[in-house]
Amino acid sequence: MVMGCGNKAASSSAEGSAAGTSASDEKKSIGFVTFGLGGDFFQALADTFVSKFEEAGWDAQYEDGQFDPTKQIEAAENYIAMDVDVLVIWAVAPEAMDTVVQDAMAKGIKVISFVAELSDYDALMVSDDADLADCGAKLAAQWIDEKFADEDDHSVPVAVLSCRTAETGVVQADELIKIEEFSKKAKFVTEVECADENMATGQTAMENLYTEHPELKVFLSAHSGLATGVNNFFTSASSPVTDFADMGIFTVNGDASTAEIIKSSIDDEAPLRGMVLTGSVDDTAQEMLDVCTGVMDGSLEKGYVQKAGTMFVFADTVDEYLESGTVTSVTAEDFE
Amino acid sequence: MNSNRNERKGGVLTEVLALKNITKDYPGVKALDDVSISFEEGEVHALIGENGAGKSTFIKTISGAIKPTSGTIAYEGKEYPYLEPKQAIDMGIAVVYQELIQFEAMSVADNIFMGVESESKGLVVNEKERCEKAKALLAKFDCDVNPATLIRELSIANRQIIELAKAMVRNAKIVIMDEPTAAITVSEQEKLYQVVKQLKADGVTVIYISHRLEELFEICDRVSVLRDGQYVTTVNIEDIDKQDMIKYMVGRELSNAYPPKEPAQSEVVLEVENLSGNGVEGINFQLHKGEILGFAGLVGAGRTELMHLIFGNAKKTSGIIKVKGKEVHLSSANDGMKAGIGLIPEDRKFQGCFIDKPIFWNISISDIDHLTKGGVVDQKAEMKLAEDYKERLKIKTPFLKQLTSGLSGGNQQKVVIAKVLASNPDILIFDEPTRGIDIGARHEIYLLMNELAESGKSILMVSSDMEELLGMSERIIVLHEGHQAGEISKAEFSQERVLSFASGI
Amino acid sequence: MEKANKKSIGEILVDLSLPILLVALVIFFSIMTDKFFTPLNLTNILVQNVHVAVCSCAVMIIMISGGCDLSIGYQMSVAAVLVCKMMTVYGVPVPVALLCAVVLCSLLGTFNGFMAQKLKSNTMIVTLGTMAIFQGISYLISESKTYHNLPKSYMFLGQSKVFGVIPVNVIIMIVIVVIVGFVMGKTAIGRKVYAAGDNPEAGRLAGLNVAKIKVLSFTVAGVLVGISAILLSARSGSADSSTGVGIEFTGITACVLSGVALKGGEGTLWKVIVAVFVLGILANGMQLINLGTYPQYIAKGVIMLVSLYMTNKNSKAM
Amino acid sequence: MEKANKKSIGEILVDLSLPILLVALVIFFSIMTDKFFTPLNLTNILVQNVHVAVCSCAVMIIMISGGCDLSIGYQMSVAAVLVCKMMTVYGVPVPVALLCAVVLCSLLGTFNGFMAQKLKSNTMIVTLGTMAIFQGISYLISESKTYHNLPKSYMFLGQSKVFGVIPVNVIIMIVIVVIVGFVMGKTAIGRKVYAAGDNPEAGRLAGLNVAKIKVLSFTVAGVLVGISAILLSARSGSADSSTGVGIEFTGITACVLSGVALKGGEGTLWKVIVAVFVLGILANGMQLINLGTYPQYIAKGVIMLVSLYMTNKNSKAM
Ligand SMILES: Nc1ncnc2c1ncn2[C@@H]1O[C@H](COP(=O)(O)OP(=O)(O)OP(=O)(O)O)[C@@H](O)[C@H]1O
Ligand SMILES: Nc1ncnc2c1ncn2[C@@H]1O[C@H](COP(=O)(O)OP(=O)(O)OP(=O)(O)O)[C@@H](O)[C@H]1O
Ligand SMILES: [Mg+2]
Ligand SMILES: [Mg+2]
Repeated sequence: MVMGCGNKAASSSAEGSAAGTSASDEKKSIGFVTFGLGGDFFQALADTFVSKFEEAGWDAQYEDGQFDPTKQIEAAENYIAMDVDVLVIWAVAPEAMDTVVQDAMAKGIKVISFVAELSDYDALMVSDDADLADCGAKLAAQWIDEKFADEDDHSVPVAVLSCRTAETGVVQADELIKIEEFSKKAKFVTEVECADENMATGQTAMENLYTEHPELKVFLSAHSGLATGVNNFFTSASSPVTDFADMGIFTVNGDASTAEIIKSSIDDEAPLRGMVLTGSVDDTAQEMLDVCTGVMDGSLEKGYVQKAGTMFVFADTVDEYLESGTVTSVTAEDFE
Repeated sequence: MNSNRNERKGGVLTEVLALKNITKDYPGVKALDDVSISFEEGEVHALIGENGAGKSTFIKTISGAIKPTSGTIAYEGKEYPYLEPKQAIDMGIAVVYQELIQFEAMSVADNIFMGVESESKGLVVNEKERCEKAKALLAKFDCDVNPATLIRELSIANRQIIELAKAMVRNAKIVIMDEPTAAITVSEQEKLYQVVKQLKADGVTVIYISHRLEELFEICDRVSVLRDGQYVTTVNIEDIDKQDMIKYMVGRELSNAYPPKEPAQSEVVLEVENLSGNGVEGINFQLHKGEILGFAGLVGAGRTELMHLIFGNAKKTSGIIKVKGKEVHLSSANDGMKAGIGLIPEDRKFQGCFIDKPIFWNISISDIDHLTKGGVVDQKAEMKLAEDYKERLKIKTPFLKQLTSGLSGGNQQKVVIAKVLASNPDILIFDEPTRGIDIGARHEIYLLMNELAESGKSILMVSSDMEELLGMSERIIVLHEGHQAGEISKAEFSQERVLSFASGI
Repeated sequence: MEKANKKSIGEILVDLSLPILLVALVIFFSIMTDKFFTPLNLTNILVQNVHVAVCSCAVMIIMISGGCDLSIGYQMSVAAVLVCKMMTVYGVPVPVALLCAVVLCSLLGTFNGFMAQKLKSNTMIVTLGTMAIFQGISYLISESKTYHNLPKSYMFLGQSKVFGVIPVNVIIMIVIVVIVGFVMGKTAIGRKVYAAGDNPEAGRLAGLNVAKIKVLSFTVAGVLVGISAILLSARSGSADSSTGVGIEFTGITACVLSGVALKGGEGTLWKVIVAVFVLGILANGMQLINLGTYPQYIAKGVIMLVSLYMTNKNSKAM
Repeated sequence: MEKANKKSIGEILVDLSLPILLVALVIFFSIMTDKFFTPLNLTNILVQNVHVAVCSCAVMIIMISGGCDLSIGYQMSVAAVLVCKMMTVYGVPVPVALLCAVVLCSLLGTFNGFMAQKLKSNTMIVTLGTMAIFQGISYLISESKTYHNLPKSYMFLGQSKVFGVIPVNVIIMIVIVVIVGFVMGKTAIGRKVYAAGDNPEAGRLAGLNVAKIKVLSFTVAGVLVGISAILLSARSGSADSSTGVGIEFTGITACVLSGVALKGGEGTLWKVIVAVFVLGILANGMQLINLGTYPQYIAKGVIMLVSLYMTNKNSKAM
């Protein structure tokens, strides 16, 4: 590879593959560099990943990426040192991983690029950030257009709460603020930039936003923490709004506790009405296992792309999600 | 050891406190070596000895500030291996420490009353009552500092007085004073003597440490002498004279206290014209080559302020400073050093030395640029310099890599002097140079000052020790509340004259 | 000498620099947007900073005693998730849960103070260590979950208003601030905390049990941190492991801006509270005038420097 | 007399406590997993901590001079994104870019030092303010983008190996550590930095230009931070606004664990470097033995407390 380290690369790649073959009789090992932990979804995915692979006879472990590219590189390097067979990376900044990915491949380690697309990979399990936000906007648009069918075009005020301190946040916020393109009725009013993705931040931002724009009906966010904060604002005892029938909050990447709120929104007890996710935790982990097995036994070509499904959790599907952890009844096609 | 004698004499009826076979080891030094001294009720018992003899260590043992390595403390018949500060306080022991260990950011009243049980009984602090009490206490020393002032805004002298007031407030049975007169002037000293006499009349035992031997004759009943951490003797004050005291302390006789000095040359090295700023106003004087010019004044007269102004460490508002005929504009101490001026500050702990650094380090720092080879510190040259000053100033230490904080007060002062001398300035400012220095070492410093003057350096000396000022200076300038009250030439020297100028009469 | 008692105009101005800054910000934002100076928004500003103010009291006490606690944020996090988990998952009654939060935090605080004494170390670095420990504990308890659906009576503390106007949590804050202000400013024990921070050696020689005072300061601060955790989680009606994290920085910033000395022994509560609201108004106002995130950082930094300049104008260089 | 010059066994043990801890960790992890004590992994540990070590040198210099810089992480961030943007977007040649990074950081550092002097304020709080400013600037430059596809010659600094064995960045680190160690330990200017930090007042009266020395310390530290930013971005082959953020905490932790005094005037470089690698080995080893994330936090905190205990065993209580 470009940055190959001369003869060293060749020799170590030989070592690597030797280790790989000898290991193939024994347990195969896999390391997962997560995006970050903290948040039910990330954590559940990491845990399910380990249990799925261990069931299938792998040696599996994950390491917290801490939302930090440097930390992710170090975690990946350590996996290379541990001689894992497969490395799964969900990169915070995919480009930052270039070198370490090349290193890993030079040593014969298979690299699975998860969600964020690395520059090189043996297999890619993609769910495009922008796509996901797109789906979120569509889910919101559908609700708006149904709910406010009788209103004038572009008359329903919508706000976006963003956190632009990471690239994903920027990409997704840019997608969400295009809500008027998806919905005939929606009118984009303002975007609030938050310093982080925490609930408390979302609530504070919403309090301030409300003094300025009490007319807002719909709120979009790419961060479930912020969305939950907005929901907390409206459901609190001191809330200026008590009737949520014509209000909606939509988010990207929530978890089971978010789904609980969505369930209560059916009776208009809360305004948080929907979220979109990249597949269920269980399915995703299963898909990972399939892809990894395929890559190892050579049944999948290098460069294989697995499109991750998008789950839509809202009034119609929330029960399904809460029971099975997945949503199959509604897919992206339904929103085309 | 002659502890029997003590017991025979003091044990008759009223021994209150006895330290028995106290030993205190520090790394490399035996600060106290099997010392036994007993104290009687209502006596004023002086403790004397050279710098580093172990006086402060001894009294710290009594107050619980340190734990002795071995030995016992007998108080009212009970024996203790060591005391905790709280325990000592509860027993009625109050201490004025040599170093001012105070709450810098708190008020005078807080400092005086901190930890006093009767004051903290109620939930709420009665600020007004406290201030009044504090005022009354301070009045005993003729000190009119507002009790609400923060300690860090006070001069060293006033801080010393606050410490004295603090010792008074607890109605202690034993009051220990470690060099209480080192930083205050004659008039406060008189007040202090009165206070000590009053305490004595009330049956309080006073343990008094001082290097000013004269004052002992005025107030003390007995004197115990320490030398090199060992007990030498205890005598009644009537049975001893100053020469004997020195002999006990130093182990030999000292010649004339103030050595003679060649008169100054006519060349003027420093000229100050109408200088104002930093709390002083309209100062005029000339300093000649080889001269020792004294500055007198009461506490707060602004002598220290004037010195800092001349040194460049404070901003002048008007006036001219000329060094060797050329006007200089000093905006920092750095400029002052460059102009050939060196300052030995009065406050050694905060301004004088780097207390947590080794001795050699302190001595070399002001001349560090000249101790290098191509920017790299020449350690041999550095150690040699330090060794030289250790010899010259008789700094008492086992090794030069010792931290300065482990030195006795007087020896720390010597390190500060060495530090300034090392930068080899032409004009030296000595602000309270002998504060806390024993009589032997004092003599060495006087000799050193004369030697410096005779070698062509000029000296400005600020001192609150009247005798020293009269003995060493060739002229004295007296300040009063920031103004120049008068100038006295050697021929007219007398304590009365200085005092009358100083008090503005 | 009585003159020394009266302050010069310069000193008074320096003393009042924070209130002046606060008023300046209020005027500035009122001019910039008519949404700022409205009852609703002013209430918002109050409510948003209740837990910060309570926490800053804790930070101040610790700093005055000569310490510095970097683990406060994760103490809050541990308390918030533990209590909310207890109430929602195990159905523990609200009063018990409240008590638990306070007791737990006071224990964590005591642990910090005690370790600092035992390890003979600077509290800042000790709490950097315990912070990591508390962080781990918080995540172990919460399993990265968010706890919602807290009991109504719990949320009452953070959300309801007396007479429909004055938020309950604001009242709680005021009560706490008054008590802390009184204890630190007027009582003997408060004075001892200042003394222990100012010069521990002098304190020891004056017969104070300095070690005990220092540990106790951490304990009391822990109680306040616990209350702060309750107020915050009750306001949002939920808690996760990010609850409260980073609040110690806001607290330390407010304290230092208001002149609490990092080396201990100095600090005035009302100034700390004003500083909290300077920071709070700044954050609120910047959103209202719709400043982007990035310029917000810069503006905040500049305001901090300006405030330092105003506070220290007359003091000596360090 | 000379005997006192020799250190007692207790003191030597305390002096060596960090190396002992380091060896203990190495032994522990080597027993736990055979993947730990391999050339590849040991190289990893070195390479992963190169930028931390260089940064810790900067932190140490500032702390010895009596300051504390919380903005170092964002200085790195600004430098990294600016330089990478210059190279990738504007095609600026690599040497120019390198120079820019170093000059920029030294300017930012100088700004910090200068502000602290001008505002007569504690450096910690001043840099808390400038940190926010730098943060804003970094995001304004990067617009939250990641810059990659850096020139080969730039990445060479962070990724290539001499003779195929010794990483270039490790060599750079060693050179820097040696230089800094030499300057601080052996030269007059180093001595002055210690003096300025130990007792600024006494330093001033001894004729040192304390203000200049303090500002200069920040400038020099800035140079190191710039180099650190280069090393980090060259290693990852990319930069975004999170590059380097939070590193000051690791640096401060390493410094304080190794006994650099928070009040200034004390510190030994080799101990700081050992402390950096203690933290580095801990992080690496815990992943290798597959310790869960949350137990990792706890373990890190506990190790920090243990190390404090070992370092301060013989010292006086504070
Ligand atoms: N903390 C310490 N560490 C090491 N040595 C110490 C320490 N304190 C005192 N010493 C040593 O103990 C000896 C006695 O010191 P001490 O302060 O008692 O002398 P002193 O009689 O009070 O002198 P002075 O008149 O100068 O105040 C000195 O040699 C000093 O160096
Ligand atoms: N740090 C300070 N802050 C405020 N006032 C001060 C400070 N230092 C000194 N002063 C005041 O300045 C005046 C003169 O100072 P100082 O007492 O040091 O003069 P001095 O003649 O050198 O007396 P001495 O050396 O005997 O203490 C006094 O009124 C004192 O209270
Ligand atoms: Mg002494
Ligand atoms: Mg003076």
